[in-house]
Amino acid sequence: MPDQVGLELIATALGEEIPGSVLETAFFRAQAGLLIAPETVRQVLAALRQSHGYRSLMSVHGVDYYPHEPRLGVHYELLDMERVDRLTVKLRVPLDQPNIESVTPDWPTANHQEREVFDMFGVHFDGHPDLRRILMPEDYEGHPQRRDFPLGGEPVLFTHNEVGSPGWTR
Amino acid sequence: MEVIREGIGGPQSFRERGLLARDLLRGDLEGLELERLVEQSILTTTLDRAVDWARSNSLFPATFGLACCAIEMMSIVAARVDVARFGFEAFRASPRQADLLILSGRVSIKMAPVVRRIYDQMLEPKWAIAMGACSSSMGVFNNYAIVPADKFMPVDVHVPGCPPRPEALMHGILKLRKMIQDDPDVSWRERYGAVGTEELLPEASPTAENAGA
Amino acid sequence: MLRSYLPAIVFLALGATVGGAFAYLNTALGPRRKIASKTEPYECGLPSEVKYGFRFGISFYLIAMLFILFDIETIFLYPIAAELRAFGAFALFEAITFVVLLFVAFVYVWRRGALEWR
Amino acid sequence: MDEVSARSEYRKLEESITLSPLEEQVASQRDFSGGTTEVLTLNIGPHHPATHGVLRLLVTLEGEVVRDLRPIIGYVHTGIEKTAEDKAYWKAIPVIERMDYLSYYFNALAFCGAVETLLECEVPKRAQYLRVIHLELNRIMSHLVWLGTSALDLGAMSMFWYCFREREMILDLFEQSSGQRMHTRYFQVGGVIEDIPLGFEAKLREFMAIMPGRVDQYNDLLKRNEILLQRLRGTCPLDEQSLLALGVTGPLLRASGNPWDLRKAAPYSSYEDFSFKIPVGTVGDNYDRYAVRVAEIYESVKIIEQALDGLPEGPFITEDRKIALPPRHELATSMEALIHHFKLVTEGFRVPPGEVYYPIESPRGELGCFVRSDGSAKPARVHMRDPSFVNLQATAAMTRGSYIADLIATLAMLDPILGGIDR
Repeated sequence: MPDQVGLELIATALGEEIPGSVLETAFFRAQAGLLIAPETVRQVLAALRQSHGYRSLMSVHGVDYYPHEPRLGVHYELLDMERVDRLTVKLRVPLDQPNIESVTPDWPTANHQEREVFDMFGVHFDGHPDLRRILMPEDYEGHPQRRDFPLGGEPVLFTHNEVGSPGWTR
Repeated sequence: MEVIREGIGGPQSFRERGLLARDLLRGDLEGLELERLVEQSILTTTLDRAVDWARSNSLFPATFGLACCAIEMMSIVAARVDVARFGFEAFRASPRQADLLILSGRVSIKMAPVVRRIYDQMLEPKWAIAMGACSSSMGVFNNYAIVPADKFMPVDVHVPGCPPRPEALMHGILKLRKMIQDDPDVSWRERYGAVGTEELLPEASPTAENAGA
Repeated sequence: MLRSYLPAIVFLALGATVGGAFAYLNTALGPRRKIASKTEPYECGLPSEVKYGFRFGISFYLIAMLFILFDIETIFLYPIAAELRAFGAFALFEAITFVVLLFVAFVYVWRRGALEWR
Repeated sequence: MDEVSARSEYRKLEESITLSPLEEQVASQRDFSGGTTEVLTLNIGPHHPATHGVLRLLVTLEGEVVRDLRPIIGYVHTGIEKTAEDKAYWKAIPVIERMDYLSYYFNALAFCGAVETLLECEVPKRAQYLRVIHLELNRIMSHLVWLGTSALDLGAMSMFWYCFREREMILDLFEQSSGQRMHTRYFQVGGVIEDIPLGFEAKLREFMAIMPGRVDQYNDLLKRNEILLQRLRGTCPLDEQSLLALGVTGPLLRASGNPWDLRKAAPYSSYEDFSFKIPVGTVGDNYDRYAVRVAEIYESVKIIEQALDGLPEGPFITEDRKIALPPRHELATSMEALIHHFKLVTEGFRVPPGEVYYPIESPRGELGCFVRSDGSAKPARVHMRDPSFVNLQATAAMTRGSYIADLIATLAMLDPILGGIDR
């Protein structure tokens, strides 16, 4: 894991290379996190690959920070196999215009994972080869993993909410 | 159906019965003893019971491995809980050659029409076992993505457990086998009194006539 | 003349009646339910998109023909093998030339590359 | 989408396939066919014996040759990540264990590891060793089920019965230590629920003595089996660079020569105490993927032996009563234990707010659990980076231009678990 100082070095280097990209750095439980501006995601990831050696993108996943704004977050887990180093690049996108640039052209592994984030959270990835729903049926309305989407399922029948005997007892 | 061979007062030892059979074949056995021997060794049944006896002992399950219960379903074919002892080990891949659908796993809303179509494409007479808590009643995942099997197809046996032990599934299959032998023609709704779950076939006439299993 | 064929005729008649009876009983006794999706082709549980006038590649036909050719060859060997002692050495040489002839055909087909799948 | 648009959608897919130009075919191989073959789009669909679960492959075929392949998943999507957000931390473990239903101990460890990092709770040494023993037993069981079903796909029927016979022995051990065959809920946040019973060690040593011999029997049956060699050797290779670009990890990556294994690279749960080797392939075709997994079973047996020999004494769960339930006998005497017990059982422990990504090495690759907590007793977001989900993207690259039989063999060697893919 890049330690506190290493993270700051990376942040400043990125700040000069792509002005205005790094908004915040978080070093929590010995894991380095980098909050970046949403529109610069492709350049930041390309820069991290070229100059800082993070050659593998392990995971792309979405997070819904419901009460706080901007609400929809996307995390990119980067990994450097030589130095066994991990870095999380995070970005936050508001609900009304959830468009960010897709990184699939540079990182083919993000193809299905971005489709899952689109399917579950509604973050739209421009430039994705075929952005369709991956887990839910094609014609499903709503994005299930948002915090305000109801969990669904049937109410479990207990004595207090059972309306008459449901007819199983013959 | 248990065949109870009540002991008639006649000779009991194997040797004597062998001699009696020899006399019968030679044709010098008459009267009461002949009556008794014939009564003892011939089974009378109806056509239905004979057909059901054959059907229930040769169910061909359709491999329908959805999720974790599929692994336990696979292990009933393995050596320890051998389903071949009862003649059910011929797991057929296509619904055309199967007459028992073991729904092993959780049925998601995207998979429900597929399960229904495969159940329709199975030839009559067909039965369905909902294996595990997820296909019987949404089990651990009471959420937006799971559909219990009863909502879209008639199920004969529900095997509880998550995943049920292979012995539990075996017990479910044997319970279904007994059910087939007892009274198969009554459709499963009358048999369980499941009022209100009549099956509305999309293509069949819209009146809620009872389409038997 | 007819008498010598009687067993064969009886055998054929019996086979036909028993086969026909089973087929008829099956449709007569078995329960039946007309559902549209039952008659549609089975494509792993999804509505099938394959159109009817579909033209398969020639390779399928080629492989099928070669299989039938060499399969018939083995069928001819059975009667010889069954009664070889009765037929004597002549039948053995007959069978060998038969197999060698077909082997030449096999080598030709093999060199022409019809066995590799395209 | 109704019938008409579905049909046209397939046609558009087919136009994108360029037929292998006929002239080149005729010139190079004295082609027999002469005619043009039509492209067939077919569903190797959700209900298919060779897809190891409800995976649907939209395959565009030209005769027997796979031209294009599009995996369509979601047929066993159970919304586990959403359900986990609605449960207390330690109640979410049974739900999370049912994600990748062949390696349930790994799901539990990834989640518990993430929560323990959030809580900064130190897991006692004995619990770490017990976890390693059960993890490696689960890895052997997962590889056995893979070997049984894959050999079945390739025609070696008897392997299925051999592998499931060994699997039953492992499940007996799981049942002895935790009471349940699958989804055992044996890992607790902070350690393990119960210490191993008395007869467990003897039975485990007996299993360890038998297992390498059994794997030798599998190798005698399969390693020089001409049919299997023809089906696996040289089929559907994929080089290391495109595997890394596709984010593939686990035995698939190691088969192509890259020895990336988190147990060695970033040791967790005291894996650094054990010495074991990482089997690595060379070419990266189906045979290497098969050989790497079978060799891993030997290594897992070695790890279990070392872990069992070096099993330290001490508590099997953390002493911190805010996280772990107090033992029963204490409830009768001390008041604090009763209060802790009540607090844990009713509301569960609260986790300081933060986000953690905890990666471990599951039998199929890197399994990382991302947990975000907002300070309450329920996780705000749980995401499982499933190795099969990412590895599945490599099937199209592997099988383009190969026969259908090779596609089936590649699917078997890919070892996808649809529960983990669809979560």
